[in-house]
Amino acid sequence: MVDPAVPLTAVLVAAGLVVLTTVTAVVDAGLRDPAMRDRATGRSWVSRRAGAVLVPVVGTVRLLRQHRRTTVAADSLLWRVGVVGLPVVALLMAALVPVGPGTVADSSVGIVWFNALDVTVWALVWMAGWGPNSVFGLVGGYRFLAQGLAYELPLMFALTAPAVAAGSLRLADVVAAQDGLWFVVWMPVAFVVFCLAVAGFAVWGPLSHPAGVDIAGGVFAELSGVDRLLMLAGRYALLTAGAAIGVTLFMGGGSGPVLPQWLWLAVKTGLLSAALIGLGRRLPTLRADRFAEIGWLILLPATLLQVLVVAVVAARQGGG
Amino acid sequence: MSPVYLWVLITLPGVLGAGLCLAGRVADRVAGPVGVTAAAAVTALAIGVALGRPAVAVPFVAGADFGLQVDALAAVVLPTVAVVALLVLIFAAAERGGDVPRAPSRFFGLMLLFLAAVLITVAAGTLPALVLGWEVMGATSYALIGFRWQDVDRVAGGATALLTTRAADLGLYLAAGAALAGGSALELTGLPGLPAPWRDVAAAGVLVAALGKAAQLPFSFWLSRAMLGPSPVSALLHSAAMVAMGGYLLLRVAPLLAATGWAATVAAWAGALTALVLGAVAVAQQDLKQLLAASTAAQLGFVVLAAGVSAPGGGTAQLVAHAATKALLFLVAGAWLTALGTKQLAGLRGAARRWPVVGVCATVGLLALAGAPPLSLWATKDEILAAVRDISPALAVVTLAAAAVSAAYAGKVLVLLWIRPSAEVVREVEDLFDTEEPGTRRVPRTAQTVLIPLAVGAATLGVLALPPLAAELAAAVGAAGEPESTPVELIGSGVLALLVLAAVARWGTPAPGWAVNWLYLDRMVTRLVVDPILWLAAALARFDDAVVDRGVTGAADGAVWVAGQAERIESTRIDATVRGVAAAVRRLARQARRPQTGQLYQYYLQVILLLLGAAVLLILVT
Amino acid sequence: MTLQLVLVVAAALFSVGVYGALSQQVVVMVMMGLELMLNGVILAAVACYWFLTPTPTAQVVLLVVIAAMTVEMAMGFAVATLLHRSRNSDMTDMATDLRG
Amino acid sequence: MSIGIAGTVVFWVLAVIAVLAGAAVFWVDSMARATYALAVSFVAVGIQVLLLGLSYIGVITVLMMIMEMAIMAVYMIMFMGMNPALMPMSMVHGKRTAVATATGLFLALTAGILLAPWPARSGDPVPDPTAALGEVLMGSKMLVMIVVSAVLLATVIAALVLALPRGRYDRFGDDLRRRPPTDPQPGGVGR
Repeated sequence: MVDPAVPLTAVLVAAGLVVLTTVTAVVDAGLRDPAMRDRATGRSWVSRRAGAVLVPVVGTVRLLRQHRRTTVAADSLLWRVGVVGLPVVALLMAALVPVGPGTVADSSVGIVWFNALDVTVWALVWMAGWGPNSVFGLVGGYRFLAQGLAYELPLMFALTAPAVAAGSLRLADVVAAQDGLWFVVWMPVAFVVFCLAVAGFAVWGPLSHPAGVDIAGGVFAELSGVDRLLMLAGRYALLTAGAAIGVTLFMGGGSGPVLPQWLWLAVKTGLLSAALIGLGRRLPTLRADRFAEIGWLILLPATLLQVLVVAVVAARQGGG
Repeated sequence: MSPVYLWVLITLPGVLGAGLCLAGRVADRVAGPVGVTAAAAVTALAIGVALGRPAVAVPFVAGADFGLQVDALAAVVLPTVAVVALLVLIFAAAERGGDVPRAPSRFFGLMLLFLAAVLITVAAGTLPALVLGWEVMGATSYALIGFRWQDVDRVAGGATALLTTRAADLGLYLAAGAALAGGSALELTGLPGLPAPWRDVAAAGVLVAALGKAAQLPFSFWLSRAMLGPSPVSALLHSAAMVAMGGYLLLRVAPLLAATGWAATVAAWAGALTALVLGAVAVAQQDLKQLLAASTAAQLGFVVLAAGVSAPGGGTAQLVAHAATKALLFLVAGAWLTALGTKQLAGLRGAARRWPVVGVCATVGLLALAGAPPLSLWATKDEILAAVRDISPALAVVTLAAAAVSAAYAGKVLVLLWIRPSAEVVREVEDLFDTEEPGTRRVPRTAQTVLIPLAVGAATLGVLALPPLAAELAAAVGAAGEPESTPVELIGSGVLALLVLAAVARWGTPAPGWAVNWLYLDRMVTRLVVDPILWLAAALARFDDAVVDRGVTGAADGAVWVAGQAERIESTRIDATVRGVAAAVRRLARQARRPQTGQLYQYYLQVILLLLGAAVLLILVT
Repeated sequence: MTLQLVLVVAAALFSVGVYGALSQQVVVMVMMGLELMLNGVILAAVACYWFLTPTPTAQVVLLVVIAAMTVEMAMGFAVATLLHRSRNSDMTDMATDLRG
Repeated sequence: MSIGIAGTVVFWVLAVIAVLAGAAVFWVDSMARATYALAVSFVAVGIQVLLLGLSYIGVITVLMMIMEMAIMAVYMIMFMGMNPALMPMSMVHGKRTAVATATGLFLALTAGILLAPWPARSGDPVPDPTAALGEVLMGSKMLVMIVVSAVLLATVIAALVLALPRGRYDRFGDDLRRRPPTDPQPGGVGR
């Protein structure tokens, strides 16, 4: 799958992008971790800033040093797969994104690949919840599946819209098709649904019910040490990778004046990630059962209409 | 003159009449005004079309139009019918006792329908139109005669009238069939031009139909029974309309009768004999309406005679004058009946003195009937007599005798009406009051007023048969050069009438049994026609029971027997076969149930084995 | 790598699926056996596409197979849910209403 | 057209994984593991499909099967109510027959595969099979898609009818006029 012709720089850019934003996000998370907060609240401004900068380092080190918590009759195999799987899936998503010099994994059905990867998250999150043989974890896993059923179908149609407009499932073609007008302009519904779905598979913001505080963190409840670090990193990585795909699908990818393509991509991805993170922090969490009805009764018809509009426009333009 | 008026003339009374009949009791209150208004409109229209003489025709049945035309004859008769109908309806509307107020809506509805039928008959130019009018006329006359349907004998009277005239009407169908067979377009004027046998058949048919309608011998008896109807009905039906239509038809087809050679003679003799014999019958009657009925048949005998001797001018004049006269007399009889409750002559003794207007009018009518100069029937009868005189002396003698007889019965009534009764007689008379129905003891002013124009007509319509009008009328109806009566003849017949009147006043009249009972015609018909037909029907019924019914029953029995045989075969052989098949199927089904274990994996196993077997089979085959 | 070898792999998958469908008592496990059989069918169909007739029609066949799997899963889950609700059991041995 | 040596190696490794994971489905004791073993088998076959040039079908297979197995796991746990990895699971009947049938079937199929006179390959794959599939579906094979869509709709309805414990009369009352409906779990739109 990996095209050997793609320059190493592309791989590096993609991976670097993900790692960079992931670290940023972990810093952000660390700042809000109650355990860490004390260190960031020094009396002087300097000590506060210094503490803030040190927080992620301290937090990462702390998690790396931590012993794994063990539970009775845990299904370790599935648990490990779920935990490790998330960052891996995020990296695979990032590999699909056309960065400046080329694409790491340039597939003719890139959009479908993205979809398959996001479905893989279902299995992984559920495994992470199931593995420790813990009630809260399993409840979180179930919530994720219920939520997934609600956002997945709207997401599929939201993905269909750019594909129809571009007349191709290849992400690079989608970027090329946005020459002049970003799809976000005339596919706002699809874009919003896409962002919601990104929040969904990253267990983030309004769709963080599977990791809700009412069930002590849900799928994160029994995680500790390096597992927790990986899972948290994977979560943010998914958010970032999702943002990168979103930029590719709806916001013109790397196109932009003056600056090189990869830099534009990074800037846009950073902005979208920041927007997702910031909004996610400010929006209340939706219960999974409520979101199920919203997904089926509002989002699905809305995206269908969006696809209809896009299809009519594309057909009038001569089949894209 | 637009033909539209002709259509309006016949449809207006027809539609209004049907509407009144259908509305029933609801329309009772307005029925009288509606009827009178309609009749007035019809009168105006009739006068209009009589002057304008339009003719219309629309396709009706294959090969024949529904044709209406107003020729000279119709132009005279149409207004007559309309005027008489108008006056009769006014009289009926004014009546407070008697039959009409029981169901005014039905009465006026039927009267208007009848009037429409008569108008069609009069104006008919083709046989289909004639038949249509003729039939509706017959049907409505039945309903009108049996107006008080609660009384069985009145309905029976209506039935007698209907059946008798219907039987005679068949002649009209015969005539139509003959005309068709003869290749005519069924126009009345085309009938004399038919080829020989068909022309004779047509003439015979028309003759029978007309004689039946006109109550000529031997059909006269139905008129007696028809007197059971309400008096206004009699006044219209037996003066200007239905009975007169028989005579009118013969006047219409006088050329046809003449063309055959024999039919005219038959008609002449039938008319003359009827005039004589029914006149004698009238003389013997003790009931005013019965007397008038017999006299109607007798007077129409003159019309028929006129048709037979090709004197349509005199016939038409007689028809019109008689219409006025007889309508007047029937209304007078009706007025007395309603007021005094009797129509027995004995009960009417001195009746003319009670209501002078009625009495004077009745006198004028009776004198006209008697043929006293200078009243109308004196002139018309003489004109016919003049025509007869040239053809056959024997016929002339009979006719003259008939004229004398008419003076006799008129005189008989006249004398009774004006008699100044003694006290004893008054008691007798008053005992007879209210024997037929409760009398009101009064004649409405409107009813009295209506009588006056009729009396004037009865007195003066004779001008139609006197110079100079007589020649013009004769020319108009197609008999120019018809012989006219000489002054001597006129004076002679007038003197004869006056002599007879005087004799009657002096010596009275005989009343032989054969005449009282209308020649036993009723009984004869019962014996000769009704009884044989009933016997034949009974015989046919027996035949039906004995032969046809037994055949059907036998066939049914045979079918049951065959079915029994089939059932035996079915229960032994077929049933056994069916049972055998069912048992075999059951065994197979039991076998088929064995693989159905309900265990899913066993089903899968079966499927796999089956598919493997199929694959092997496929490989082996290919 | 030949058609025959790939088809043998497909046959192996199919046979394992048959074993599962025949031996398992639990409805959902039976369904897994059926899925595995269809997995073999997919592999065989792709092999035929690649080695025999590389036409789009073969892809249509694959789509139909995938649709059949979907239908099978949906109806299987529905029946299993109904069975579980009404009998409190998910064993095929207890659902023998079709016994002749 | 060939997939190269590396591709061949990958293909056979995937083949082994697919068969072993398939066997593991009925071997492991845990419901969850059995389910995901099946998922692995499917993913392996999906990637094989990908290797054989049908990228769209392959990805779709992977997508569908992971999704399906994630749901199936839920049903497994729901119905079996089993603690993971604790209980040795052997809920089988007629194992001997099943093994015999499966083995016999495998042998028969193998014999058929090896003995059949397979024809030679006709033609080469088109450069873009995904687009070709789209063309065919919107053209000559449209009837197939129409039928499949009708069947899928019927499946949706039938499955809901079978599985739903409560109908509209339970929700909206006998006269269907109760507003809002009574639901054990209130939804998210306006309620």
